[in-house]
Amino acid sequence: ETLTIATVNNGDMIRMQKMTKPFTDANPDIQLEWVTLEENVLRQRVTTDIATKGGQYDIVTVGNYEVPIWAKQGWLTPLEDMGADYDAEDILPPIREGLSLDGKLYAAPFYGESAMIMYRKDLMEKAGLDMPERPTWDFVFDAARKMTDKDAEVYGICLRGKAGWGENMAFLTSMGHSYGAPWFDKDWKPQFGSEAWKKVLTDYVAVMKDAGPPGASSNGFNENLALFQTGKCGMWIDATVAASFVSNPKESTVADQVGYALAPEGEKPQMWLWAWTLAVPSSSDSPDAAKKFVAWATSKAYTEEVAKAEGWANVPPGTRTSLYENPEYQKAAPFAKPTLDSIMSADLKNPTTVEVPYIGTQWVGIPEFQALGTAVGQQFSAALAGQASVEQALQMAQQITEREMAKAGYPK
Amino acid sequence: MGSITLKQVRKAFGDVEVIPGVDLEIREGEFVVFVGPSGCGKSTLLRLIAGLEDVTSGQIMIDGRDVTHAPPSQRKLAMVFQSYALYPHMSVRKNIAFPLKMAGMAADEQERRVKHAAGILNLTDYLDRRPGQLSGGQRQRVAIGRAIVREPSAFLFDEPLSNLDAALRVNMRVEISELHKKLATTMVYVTHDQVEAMTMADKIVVLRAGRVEQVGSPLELYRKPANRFVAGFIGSPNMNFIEGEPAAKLGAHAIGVRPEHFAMSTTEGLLAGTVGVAEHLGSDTFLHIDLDNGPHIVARAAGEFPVHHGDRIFLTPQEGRIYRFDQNGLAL
Amino acid sequence: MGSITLKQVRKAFGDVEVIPGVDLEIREGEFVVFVGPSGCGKSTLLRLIAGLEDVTSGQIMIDGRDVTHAPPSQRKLAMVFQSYALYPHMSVRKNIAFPLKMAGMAADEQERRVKHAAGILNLTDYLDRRPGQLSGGQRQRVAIGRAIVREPSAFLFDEPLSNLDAALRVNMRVEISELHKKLATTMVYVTHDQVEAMTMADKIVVLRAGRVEQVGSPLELYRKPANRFVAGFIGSPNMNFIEGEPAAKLGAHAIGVRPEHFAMSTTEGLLAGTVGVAEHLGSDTFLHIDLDNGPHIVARAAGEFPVHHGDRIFLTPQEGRIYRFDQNGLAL
Amino acid sequence: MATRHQKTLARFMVAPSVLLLLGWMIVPLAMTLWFSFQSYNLLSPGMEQFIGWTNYRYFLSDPAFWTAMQNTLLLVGGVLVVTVGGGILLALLLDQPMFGQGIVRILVIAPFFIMPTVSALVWKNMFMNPVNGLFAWLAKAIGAQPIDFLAQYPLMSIIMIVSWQWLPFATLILLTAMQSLDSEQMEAAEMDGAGAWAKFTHLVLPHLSRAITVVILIETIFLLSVFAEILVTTNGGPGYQSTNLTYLVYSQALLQFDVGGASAGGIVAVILANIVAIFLMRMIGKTLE
Amino acid sequence: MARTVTTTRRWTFTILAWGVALLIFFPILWTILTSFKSEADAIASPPKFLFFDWTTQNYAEVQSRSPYFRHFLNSVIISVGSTLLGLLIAVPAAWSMAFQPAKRTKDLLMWMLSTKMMPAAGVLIPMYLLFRSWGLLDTRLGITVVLMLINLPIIIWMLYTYFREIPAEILEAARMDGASLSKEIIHVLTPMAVPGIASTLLLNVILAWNEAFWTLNLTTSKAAPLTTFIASYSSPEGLFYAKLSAASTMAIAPILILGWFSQKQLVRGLTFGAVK
Ligand SMILES: Nc1ncnc2c1ncn2[C@@H]1O[C@H](COP(=O)(O)OP(=O)(O)OP(=O)(O)O)[C@@H](O)[C@H]1O
Ligand SMILES: Nc1ncnc2c1ncn2[C@@H]1O[C@H](COP(=O)(O)OP(=O)(O)OP(=O)(O)O)[C@@H](O)[C@H]1O
Ligand SMILES: [Mg+2]
Ligand SMILES: [Mg+2]
Repeated sequence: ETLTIATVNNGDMIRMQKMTKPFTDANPDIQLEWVTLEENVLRQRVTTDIATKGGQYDIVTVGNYEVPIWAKQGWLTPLEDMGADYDAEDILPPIREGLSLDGKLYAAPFYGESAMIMYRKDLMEKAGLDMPERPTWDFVFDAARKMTDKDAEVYGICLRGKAGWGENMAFLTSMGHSYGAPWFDKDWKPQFGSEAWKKVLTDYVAVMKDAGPPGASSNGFNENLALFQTGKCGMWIDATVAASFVSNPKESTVADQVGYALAPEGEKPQMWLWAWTLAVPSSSDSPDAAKKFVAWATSKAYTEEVAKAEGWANVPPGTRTSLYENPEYQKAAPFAKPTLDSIMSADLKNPTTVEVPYIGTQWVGIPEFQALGTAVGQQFSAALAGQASVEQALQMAQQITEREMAKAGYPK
Repeated sequence: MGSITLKQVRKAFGDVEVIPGVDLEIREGEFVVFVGPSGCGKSTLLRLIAGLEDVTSGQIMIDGRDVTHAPPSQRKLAMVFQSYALYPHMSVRKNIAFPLKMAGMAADEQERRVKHAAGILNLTDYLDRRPGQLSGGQRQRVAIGRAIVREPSAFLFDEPLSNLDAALRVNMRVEISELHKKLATTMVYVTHDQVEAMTMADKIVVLRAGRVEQVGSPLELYRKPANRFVAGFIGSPNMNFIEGEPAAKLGAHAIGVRPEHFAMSTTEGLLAGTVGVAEHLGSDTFLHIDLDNGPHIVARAAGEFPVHHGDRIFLTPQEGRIYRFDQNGLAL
Repeated sequence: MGSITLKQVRKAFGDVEVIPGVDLEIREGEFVVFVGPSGCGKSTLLRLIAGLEDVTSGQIMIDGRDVTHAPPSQRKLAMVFQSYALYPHMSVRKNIAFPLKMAGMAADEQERRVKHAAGILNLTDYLDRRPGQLSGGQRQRVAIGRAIVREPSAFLFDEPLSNLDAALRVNMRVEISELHKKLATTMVYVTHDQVEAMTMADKIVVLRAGRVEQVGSPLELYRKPANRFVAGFIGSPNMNFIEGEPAAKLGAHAIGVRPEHFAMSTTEGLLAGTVGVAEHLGSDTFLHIDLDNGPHIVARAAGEFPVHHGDRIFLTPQEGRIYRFDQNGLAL
Repeated sequence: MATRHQKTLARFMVAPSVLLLLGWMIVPLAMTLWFSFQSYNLLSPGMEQFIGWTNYRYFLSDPAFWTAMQNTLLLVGGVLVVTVGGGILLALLLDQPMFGQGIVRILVIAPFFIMPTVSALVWKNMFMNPVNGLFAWLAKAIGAQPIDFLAQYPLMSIIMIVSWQWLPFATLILLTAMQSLDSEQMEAAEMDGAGAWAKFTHLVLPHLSRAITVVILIETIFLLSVFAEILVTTNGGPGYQSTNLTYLVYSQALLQFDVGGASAGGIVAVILANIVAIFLMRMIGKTLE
Repeated sequence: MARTVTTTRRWTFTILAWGVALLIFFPILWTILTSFKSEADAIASPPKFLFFDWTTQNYAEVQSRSPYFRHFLNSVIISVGSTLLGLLIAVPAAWSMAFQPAKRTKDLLMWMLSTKMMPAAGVLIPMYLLFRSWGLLDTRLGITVVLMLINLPIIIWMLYTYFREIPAEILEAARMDGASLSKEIIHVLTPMAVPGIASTLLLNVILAWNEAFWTLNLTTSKAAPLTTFIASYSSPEGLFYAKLSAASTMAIAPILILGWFSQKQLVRGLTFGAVK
C-alpha cells in the first residue's frame, strides 16, 4: 500500500518526513509518498482534489479552519479508533474542539499555535521600557516607535503585510477582533465601514509606517522570520511556532536576546488559534493505513522520537497537555508557558466583544473566507504600501465583501 | 517501350485553362523537346505526363496502356527536375539507389545497377559524397543517374540545364545527347532555350499558350516554320520581320529574314539602314541596324566586318531565304 | 571626369594574397571589362576601386585625386551589384532617389532627376512599384537607375546580368552599351561571360589569379592573344589546342585553331577525325570531332553541313589563323 | 501542385491535429460554458443550479475586471516594448565585431531557459527584496532609500521580470534577422552615401519588420497568459495593481473555488483572446506572406 | 564589408557586449553562487561575491527533502515524450499545410495558435474532472498528452515554416521514384527537415520543461516533474535563500545545459520563418 501525503513545506513537516523510519519499520507493507508544497499551492491542490473527489491523497495537511467545513461536507473520514494508546483526551481542549464535529474528531493536530509577542530584550532595555506579561496595543506601538533605528536597520515592529487570508488577514482579523471589530454582525452584514475597523487599520498602517521595515506589504510569516532572525526587528507579533526558530542559535543571530510576551490586549486580548492537522479524505482508498499513519505522526511517541533526535526544543508544539507538563520540555523551551497560555485563552466561538455568527479567531469559519480574506487582504496590503488610503481600502473591502456575500447567498 | 500518346488532354487550374487541349504522339526512342515562351504550359504538360497533376479531361497512354488516372509511381517514367531535386541528406549512391529501394529491389542488385549507372555518367568517384559537395554539373548527372537506374520506359526532363553556367550547359547538352544515343530510350525534354532545342531534339514541339503550334524536326522548323510565331522562336538571333512596302512587293503581309541570311554592303542593297551597335565577337559580328522607315533588325556578318556605330549600310536578303507570312501570321 | 588609375594595388585577405599587384589605367569615358575565371579576383579589384575593401598596399587615383583611403561615398562612383541590391521595402521611386536623399538634395530636384533617369531606362510606369513586383530585367534597370541619378564620374558593374535569362541578357547587354554611348561616362564592368566582354568592351582586362594577363580591345585579344590562357578564354566556342606532331611541324609546343577557322571536307585535309555529336543550329553546325590520336575538338561549319554521328571528317586550319605557343604558353 | 489523390490525403493528415485541438478546445470549453451558467462553488457542493447570466454579470462588474484588462494590456505592451526595443539594441551590439561572441550569446540566451517560477522566486527574493535584496544593497551603497519594488511598482516589477525572460528570445531572433540582411544592400547604401543612422533607419529597421512581427506574435501568445510570475511575486496585489486577466480567472477558480464565476471569466478571456488572435492574424497575414 | 576593423573598435564592443551579457546573466550566476553559501552568507550585507565558505550542504539538504532524481526523470519523460508525441501528430499536418495548402490553411494555423491563448485556470476544473473520470490524474501519460496539446500549435507552426523551405520538387521526385506517401515523409521529408525538427524538438522540450500550471495541478507525486519540486521552495520557513538557490539551480541546470549545447539549432529554430 502506498500512502500519498500532502504536506506543507514548514520545518516540522519536513522533519517528519525524515523521521518515518520507526513507522515504516513497524509497517513494512506501507510505503510513504510525500508531496511537499508551499501553503497556498497545497491548499489549492488539496481543495481541488477533495472537492472533485480526485482521490489523489490519502492524507492531507489542513488547517483547523478547513476541518469543520470539510467535515460538514462529508469530505473527511472521522478519526475513530486510533489505537489504545492514542489518548485523544490529552489534546488541548480548544484545539480538539475546533477539530470536532458532533463529537467526532475529524483531524489530528500535528502542531498547534497561537500568537504571541517575540521581542528583543536588549532593544527593549535600550528603549528604557519593560515588557509586561500582556501589554496593551498602545504599549506595543509606543515601544515599537522607540526601538526603531532606521539607520542601523532596526525596525521596532514586524507585522504581516503580504496579502492573503492566511497572511496579513490572519493578523488583521485577530487584531480586529481584539479591537472589537468583527467581519460581520450577527446578520452577516459586513462591518468594514465601522469606526472600530477604521481605528484598527489606521493604527496598523501608522505604526508600520513609523516603525516597520521597508517592503512590509510583501512580508509574510517567513519574511518576518528572516528579518527577526537577522536582528532587524524589535518586536514581532506572530504565531507561537516561530519561537523555536528565533531561539535556535543555529539559525538566529539574536537567539539569546529573545523575550516572549502574550499577544496584546485591546477591548479583548488578541486571540489566535491555528493547528496544522492531518486528515484522511473520504476519497482515499487506503483509509485504514492512513489512519494508522496519522495516529503515529500525532502520537506522544512521535514527540519523543523527535526529542531524542533533535532535542526537546524542536518537537511539534501546541497539541498535547502532556507535553507542557513535561519538565524537560519546559526547560528546553523558554516559550512553553506563553504558548500554552495563549492557546488556552483562545475562544473560537467568542473572539470579540460582540456576538458574531461565525467561529474563528484570526479567520472566519465560512468557505468563502479564503477568497474574501485574500481579496480584502489585497486592499489592506495596498493601504500598507501607500497605494491607497485607509478609507479607500476599507470602502473597497466593504464593497467586495458585500458583493461576494450577496453572490454566495448570505444570510443562509 | 516508351511511346506516349496524349489525346485531347486538357488542364485547368480552377477557372484558368492552361492547356486547352493537346493531341500528341511521341514514338518509342524519340527525343522530343517542348519549347515555348515562359508560362506557355510546358512544365504543366510534362507534369501531366508524369502524373504529378491530374488531367482535367482527355487521355494519356503510355505504351498503349491508359495511365490517365495512374499515380506517378506506376507510369514507369523517370523525371529530372530543373533544381535536380536530389535528396541532400543521402550520398550519391543512396540517391541513385533510392528508386530501386522503393521498388524493394535486393541490395546487391541495387548496388550493381548503381555502379553501372555511375559508370555511364562518370560518377564512380563521387558515390560517397553528398550532393552538397558536388558541382552543378555533377549534381545534374546524379539526377540523371537516379533516372536511368530504373530503366524507365521514358525520361522526362524539365529544363535540366537552366541552372548551369554557359560552359557547363554546353557540355551537359552534349552528354545528354550522347546518353540518348546510347540508351535509345524515349526522352521528353522541356526547355526555353532554343539552342538546346535545335541541337538535341529529334522532334520539337512548339507550344504557345497551351496550344501546339508546330511539331517537326529542328531543321524542318528552321526551314519551314508554319507561322510567324514559330519562325520567330526558332533560330538565334531571332528572325527579323519586315512589314509594309518591301513585304507587299513580295505579295505578303510580312516577310521574315534570318540574321544570317543577309548579304551586306556599304554601297548598295535592297534595304538601307544605319548601324546602331556593332557587336564584334571575333568569329562573327552582329549588327544592330535601324532600317530607314523600318524596324530595328539584327544581321550577322563575317568575323571582322568593318563597320561602326552610325555607319550607313545596305542589306540584301539571300535568294530563297525569305519567309512570307499572311495577315494572320501563317506562312505562305 | 572619370579616369581611374591603379598603382601597384595589392590586396591580401589575412595571409592569402588575392591581388598580388595590379597597375591599370582607365581613361575617361572608356568601357573597361574585367574578365577571368571564377575566383581570379575580378570582384575584389572592383570593390577596391569602389572603396568597399581596403587596399593592402598601393594607390588608387580617381581623376587624379588620391582616394586610396577615402570612404566609398566620397569617391563619386556608382556601383551596380549582381544581386541588384535594391531596397526591397522602398518603391522604385524611392530606391532611385535614395542616393539623392542621402546627399540632402531638395525634394523637387530629386523628383526631376528620378523622372529623368526613369525616362532613360523606360521605368516611368513602374515608379510606384516595389522591387518584388518587378521582373529581373526591370530590377536590373532600377539598379542602374539608382546609379545614374547620382551622375557619378564612373560606373562599376559586378556581373550585372548573370541573374537574368539568356534572352533578357542579350537585351540588357545592348541597353547598357547604348547607355554608355549616351552618357559617355567611364564604366568598369566585371563579367565572366566572354560574349559580354567581347560585345561591350572598349578595353578588356583579362585577369588570372589576381594578375593582369593582357589588356586590349576585344579584337586585339581575339586576334593577338598574348598567351594560351587568353587565347583559350576569348572566343566562343573556345579555341582548340593541338599539341604534339602537328604543332611540332610548325615549330611550336602547341598550336591553337578557333572552331570557325577550319576548312572541312569529307575527303581530305590536314587532320582527320570522327564526328561525335553534330549540333545543327540551322544557322551553323557545331561538330564535335575526335581527332585520330589527338584531342577532342569543336569545329564550326556552315548552316546545314551534312554530316552525322560517326562520319569520318578531314579538317584543314585556315592559312594565317593558326596560333602558336611555346612551352610556357606564350604566343610565338 | 497536386492530384486529387494527394489533396485527399492531405486533408486526411491534418485531421488528427485539427481533431485533437478541436477536442482540446471544445470539450473543456463546452464544460466551461455549461458551468458558467451555474452557481457552482467547489466548496459548497450540492448547491449547483442554473443562474443565467449572473456569473457574467458579477465577473464583468467586478472592479478587478477592468483593472485586470488594463493590466493585461500594460503587461503585454510593456514587455513587448522593452523586449523589442532592447532586443534591437542588443542585437545591434552583438552584431558588432568582438571577441568571444559565442560566449556572449550563451550568456544572453540563458534567461530564456529558466522556469518562470524560478525566475520569479529569484528576482523577488534575491533582488527586489527591500531588505535583503541586492537592489536594496545597491541603493544603500549609493546612499539612497531602498525601493520596495513589488509594493510600490508591482506591475512595473513584473514587466521587468518577464522582460528579462523574453529579452533573449527577441534578441536572438532579431540578431539572426539582422545577420541575414544582404551585405550587398548595405554596401549599396554605403556607396549611396548613407551614414550609420540612415542605414539603420532605412535598411535595418525595415528589414527587421518581419522578424519583429514574429516576435510580437509569439510573445503576445505567451504574455497573455503570464501567471506564475504574478502568483509568486505579488499575488496580484497590492490591491489589484498587478492582477491580469489570467490571474483574475485563476483567483476565481483556485482561491475562491468559484467554478461558475471562473468559467464565466474563462469564456470572457477566450473571447478576448480570439479578438487578439484576429488582430494578430491581420498583422501577420500582411508581413508573413 | 571586409574593411579592416580597428582593434580599439573591437575592444570597445567586446567590453560593452560582455558587460551587457554579464548583466543579463547575473541573476542566474548569483543564484548559482548563492546555492554554495551558507544561509547566513546568502543574506550578508554587503553581499559576498566569491569569498565565502563554499559549501554543498544546501544541495544535500534539498536532496534529502525530496527525491530530486525522480522529479528530474519525470521532467525528462514528460517534456521529451510530449514533444515526440507532438511531432508524430504534427509532421503529417505540417506536411499537408506546407505542400497541399488549401485556401484556409493560414486561418487554420492561426486558429491553432489562438488555442494557446486560452486561460488555463478557466478550464482547470473541467479538465480535472475529465482526468479524474479517465483515471489520468498523476499519470505521466495524462500530463504528457496535455503538454503535447498545449505545444501542438507551436510545433505545427514551426514545422510548417521549415517544410515550406523544402522545394516541392524533391517530394515530387520521390513520388516519381515510386515512394508512397509514408515513405516520402519518412525517407525524404523528415531527414531533410532534420535541423528544423531538431530545433522544434528543443524549443518544445524547453517549453514543456518549464510549464508550471498543468504540471502542478494535474500531477501529485508519481508523475510530478521539477516544477512541483520547486513549488515547495517558494516560501518555506526561516532563512531559505541558499536552499532556494540550490533547488533552483537543480531545477534549471539540465535545461540550461541542454539549451547551451544546442544553442545554434535552437536559435535557428526560434525564428519561425521570420528570417528569410
Ligand atoms: N498550381 C498552379 N495553379 C494555378 N496556375 C498554375 C499552376 N501551375 C502553373 N500555373 C499556370 O499555368 C501556366 C503554365 O505554367 P507552366 O509552369 O506549365 O509554364 P512553363 O511553360 O513551364 O513556363 P516556364 O518556362 O516559366 O517554366 C502559367 O500561366 C502558370 O501561371
Ligand atoms: N572576404 C574575403 N575573405 C577571404 N577571401 C576572400 C574574400 N573575398 C574574396 N576572397 C577570395 O579572393 C579570391 C577572389 O575573389 P573574387 O570574389 O574577387 O573573385 P571573382 O573573380 O569575382 O570570382 P567570381 O567570378 O566567382 O565572382 C577568391 O579566391 C576568394 O575566395
Ligand atoms: Mg516550367
Ligand atoms: Mg565576383
